Amino acid sequence: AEDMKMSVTTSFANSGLADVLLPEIKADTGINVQLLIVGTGQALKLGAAGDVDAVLVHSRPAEEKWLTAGNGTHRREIMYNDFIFVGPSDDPAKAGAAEKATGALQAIEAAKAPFVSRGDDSGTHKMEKRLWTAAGIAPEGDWYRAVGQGMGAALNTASGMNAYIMSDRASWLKFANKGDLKLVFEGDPILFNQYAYMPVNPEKHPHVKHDLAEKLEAWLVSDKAKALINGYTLNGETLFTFNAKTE
Amino acid sequence: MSDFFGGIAQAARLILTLDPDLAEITLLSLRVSLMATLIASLIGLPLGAWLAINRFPARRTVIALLNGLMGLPPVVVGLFVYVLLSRSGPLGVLGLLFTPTAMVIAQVIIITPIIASIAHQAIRELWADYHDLLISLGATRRQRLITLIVDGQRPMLTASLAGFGRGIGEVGAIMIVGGNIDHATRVLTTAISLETGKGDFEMALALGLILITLAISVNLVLHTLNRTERGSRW
Amino acid sequence: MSDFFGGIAQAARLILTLDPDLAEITLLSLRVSLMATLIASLIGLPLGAWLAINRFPARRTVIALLNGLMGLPPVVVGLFVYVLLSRSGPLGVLGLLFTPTAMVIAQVIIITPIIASIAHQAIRELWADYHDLLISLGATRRQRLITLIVDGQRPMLTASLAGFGRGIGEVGAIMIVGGNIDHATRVLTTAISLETGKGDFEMALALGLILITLAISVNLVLHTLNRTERGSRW
Amino acid sequence: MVSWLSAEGLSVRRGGRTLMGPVSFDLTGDGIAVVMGPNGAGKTTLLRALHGLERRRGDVRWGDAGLAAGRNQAFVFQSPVLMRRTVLDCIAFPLRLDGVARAEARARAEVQATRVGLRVDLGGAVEDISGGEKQKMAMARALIRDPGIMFLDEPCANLDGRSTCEIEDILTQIRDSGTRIMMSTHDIGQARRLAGEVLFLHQGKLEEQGIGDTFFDAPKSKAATAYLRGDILL
Amino acid sequence: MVSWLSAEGLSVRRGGRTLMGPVSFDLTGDGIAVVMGPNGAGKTTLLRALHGLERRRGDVRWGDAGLAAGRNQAFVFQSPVLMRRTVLDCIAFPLRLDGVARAEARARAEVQATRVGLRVDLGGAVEDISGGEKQKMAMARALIRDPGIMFLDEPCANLDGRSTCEIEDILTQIRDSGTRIMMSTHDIGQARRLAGEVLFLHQGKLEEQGIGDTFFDAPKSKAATAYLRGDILL
Ligand SMILES: Nc1ncnc2c1ncn2[C@@H]1O[C@H](COP(=O)(O)OP(=O)(O)OP(=O)(O)O)[C@@H](O)[C@H]1O
Ligand SMILES: Nc1ncnc2c1ncn2[C@@H]1O[C@H](COP(=O)(O)OP(=O)(O)OP(=O)(O)O)[C@@H](O)[C@H]1O
Ligand SMILES: [Mg+2]
Ligand SMILES: [Mg+2]
Repeated sequence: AEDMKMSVTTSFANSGLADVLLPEIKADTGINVQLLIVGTGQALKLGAAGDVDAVLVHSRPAEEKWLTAGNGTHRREIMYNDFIFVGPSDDPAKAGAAEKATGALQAIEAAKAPFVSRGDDSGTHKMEKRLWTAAGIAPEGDWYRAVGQGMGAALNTASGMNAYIMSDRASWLKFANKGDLKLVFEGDPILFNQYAYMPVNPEKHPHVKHDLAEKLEAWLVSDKAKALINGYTLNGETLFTFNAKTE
Repeated sequence: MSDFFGGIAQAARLILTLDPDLAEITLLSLRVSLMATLIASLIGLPLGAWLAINRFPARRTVIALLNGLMGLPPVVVGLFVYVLLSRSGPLGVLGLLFTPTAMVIAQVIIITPIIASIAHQAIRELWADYHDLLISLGATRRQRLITLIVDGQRPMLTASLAGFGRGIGEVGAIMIVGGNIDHATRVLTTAISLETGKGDFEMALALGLILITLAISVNLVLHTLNRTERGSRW
Repeated sequence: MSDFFGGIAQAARLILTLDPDLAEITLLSLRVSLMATLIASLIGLPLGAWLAINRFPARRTVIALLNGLMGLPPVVVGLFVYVLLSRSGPLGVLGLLFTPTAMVIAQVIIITPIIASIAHQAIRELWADYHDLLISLGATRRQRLITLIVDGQRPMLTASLAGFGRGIGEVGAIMIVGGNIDHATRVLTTAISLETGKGDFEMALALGLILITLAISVNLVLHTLNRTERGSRW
Repeated sequence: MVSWLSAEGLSVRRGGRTLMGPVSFDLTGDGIAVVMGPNGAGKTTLLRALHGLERRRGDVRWGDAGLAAGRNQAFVFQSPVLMRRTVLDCIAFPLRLDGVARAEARARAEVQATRVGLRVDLGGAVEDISGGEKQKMAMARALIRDPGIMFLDEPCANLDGRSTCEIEDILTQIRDSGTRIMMSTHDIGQARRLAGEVLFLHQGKLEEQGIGDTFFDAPKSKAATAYLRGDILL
Repeated sequence: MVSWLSAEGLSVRRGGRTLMGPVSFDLTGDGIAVVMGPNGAGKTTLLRALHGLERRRGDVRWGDAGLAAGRNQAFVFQSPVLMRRTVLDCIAFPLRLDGVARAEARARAEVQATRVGLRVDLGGAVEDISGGEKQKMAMARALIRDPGIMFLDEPCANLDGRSTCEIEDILTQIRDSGTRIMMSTHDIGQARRLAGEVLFLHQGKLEEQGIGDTFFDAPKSKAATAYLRGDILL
């Protein structure tokens, strides 16, 4: 088997989907995909430096900037999942009653209920910031805790503080240290979270295994991948929705 | 390499502009680690000295244990303290999780074995020299301990400084129990982690340089203060 | 607390079932840290001894520097090594990034100052005892160094073990340069981080217990091997 | 006459070897008891065993219960134990253990330094004085508590003639005021001048016990006869 | 007669204080040069300065260039330097520095041990022998290289009469076969027996330089006269 390296965000790895896909990829293509599980910024950085062969992240503006800089060949959307709001089981801010995601945030802000922000410029954090802006709020104050950690660690912190937090659904479902937290809000289409696959540019880094990256891409958009991704569930819930366009 | 040189420039810029955020996290770093070093020294120095002068059956095992504990992975210590302090944990009512106090507790656990172990090594030598005299003079156990600690000031200082070094550079534990909360529990090392995750290696390296400079300065200051007092050997 | 007891049970289960993944990462942990300790000892022990016996103007500064470097934050070391080994870095062509070799390099940087500093402290005492004799006998600089290292075996061992402890419990640096790749560069500490991120504290604590047990065992074995040789003081 | 010190089957073993003994004796006179014997005969071991510094077998009985108390005994070691302190603080140390305030202890230490003829910078490090001066320091340190019994192990070995006389004067003087003295020496002239009773050791055994002049003029054992002549001994 | 050793304005200062000197002398005879003087007079300092162990001022000239070489000189310290080795390995150590194979070095060390009358377990730790035996060990170690010049600082202070004789025999013997000897002693009888030339020091100054018997029978300086009488000195 040939090795190739792909940097991915923690939310993808923590979901458990990788454990399902990687053995299949190896069986079908002979590629042994080695995952580097890091923050979004670091994932892109590794790609830009030529230390990985492809990246799989979820932060469109950052991805486009990265492509413009000539770091990758192209961007291929693979699948999406969605973000949810998690909070204390008694939902003191009544965020669960909101219609829209922005409404939930407004409720939290109004109640000055503790809210944990990833605060690390990751895809998730950028999405959260967009939502605050959309809700017309510049969050600050004692209740708003920017922790600067990965998804799992931030969930641990929220669990410890019994605070609200925005998470991707997969990380939440896989998360074992829920404590008194529960899912309080979900379903607003604005919360959709697109994952995209980008091979590193072989013109910039001639040593990258571009052929393997292309082979992997072909597999990722295949029907087999579609079946596996759409069929992956946790506690009966579907986590990811395949949406690659097959040209 | 450009990240590296960029880091140096960045560090200079941050320091020269007296960046207030930087000042805040630097001070917290110092506060937490100095406090932890103080507490750990109060436990570890006497413990190391005690181990050096007392003979008991399990002595060798205890010392190996202590040395082994030097390898305590910070993350595990962090988890352990988290489990203790979390609201569902036995000490949850104190509400210490995600406070500097929790970070101090975690660091104390990490650096006490280091301080004790180095102190033990040094005091063993001193005890070999002083043994006959102290026994002959009928010094009580307490007096033996105190005498060795007082006369072993220099190696004790080294032990404490090693602990401080370990503490101030530590991130795994304080990340978990402190939470790296902006303006509350963010210190230099957790900030470095954050910048690394963001892919801003320049900033991370800059903070790292500042941290190292800080650690070296504390060492220089303490060594200078300590040496001016006495002669060449002690 | 249930996490804690669950961790103990989990650790027992993993060990008793000889979990193959566990065996793999445990062996890699040992391999990387032992190799790093070996290399760091080969550098740090002579360096510490050398600093103890040579007088030169910047000596105090160098020692403070060394002590300060004990506080090198692992993440910063990791970044530094990353920047060196990255494809776009000066040593990129070697293709060492995300390999155990890279992890060894990072650990060597982290633990060499620790080993050198502890060795320095111990050798200083020995040198005070041996100084007159060695000078009188016309021992060359090299011979002085060797004599002190040979006769200072025990404290040297402690120094190396302190380095090993630091290495095996370290995570920040090897996470960055090793990448925590399953079946390639995953070791105990990075696995612990991973499980912590998943919120699976039981598994994280279980791995932590295994790690600590390992560190203590290495200490016990080495101390036992070393003490059987000689008398009470050395 | 009642014996003030009696030993019965007293012996010291280390690592399976008998270093000294078994010896039995009664000391009854109120003169100075001098332990004599060639190098390696066991003089130091006997004195240390009586003082309680060696794990011993057999019985030791003190005529006066007060003498048995550790702090009522003083020991001047064959090679002076140097603390990492100033000369004055070394001498004052026993008083400090007794809780005497620093200023008073130092004042009394100065008195003792003058008494033994120690004319050095008392505020300097004790390591930095000459060999004979170190012996005087140890003497002053032993005298400072006004002990009920003093053990002296070759106390004048490195002293000049004049200092030796001074120390001998002090010894006879404190003997006259009731302090028990037990000492070893290789200086036969000194032994003759001071000895009330003599214990002559050879190869760990008590070859002869005698009374001062009688012993020196007409030793009974062959070994003692040869020793006093400075003759062959095996 | 050409001098084999001459000093011109030789002095040793430490921390602003003059410990010894300035002294000037020529040694011309081929007998043993004995340094005498009360405690603290500077005997040890003078010997060490000539051997090159103290930072000195002034001139020292060796008549024979070969004598100047460090490895052609041997020094027996006032208090023996103990290495953390066995008695045999301590004695063999100078040869090991010269690159002699271990087995041969040990064999030759055994010869020297016998020569100085050291009858102990040579495979035991050197710390575990008696005071006099340590002095003999140091003597054997100094003899093993067959030095061109030997410095001895009160080499018989802790020896019994018979051992003292043996050492004196060795010294006269090696003197006769051409080895230069310079020694200090407080034993006036010994000085009389051995001295070819005498340097009498008092308070760091050379009070008198004389020839053996002439000096002892009719010292010229007041200080030496008083010293030889065992009299008051200040
Ligand atoms: N710690 C020890 N371990 C083993 N043997 C020892 C130890 N100390 C002394 N010995 C041995 O015990 C014997 C008696 O030693 P001791 O020191 O009592 O002699 P001593 O009569 O004081 O001789 P000296 O006149 O040389 O001081 C010697 O043969 C010595 O080698
Ligand atoms: N390292 C030192 N630092 C400062 N002063 C010292 C040092 N060593 C010795 N001295 C002082 O220098 C003087 C000479 O010391 P030295 O050891 O030469 O005397 P000595 O003639 O050998 O005496 P002794 O007969 O007691 O051995 C003494 O007053 C002593 O206190
Ligand atoms: Mg003795
Ligand atoms: Mg001297």
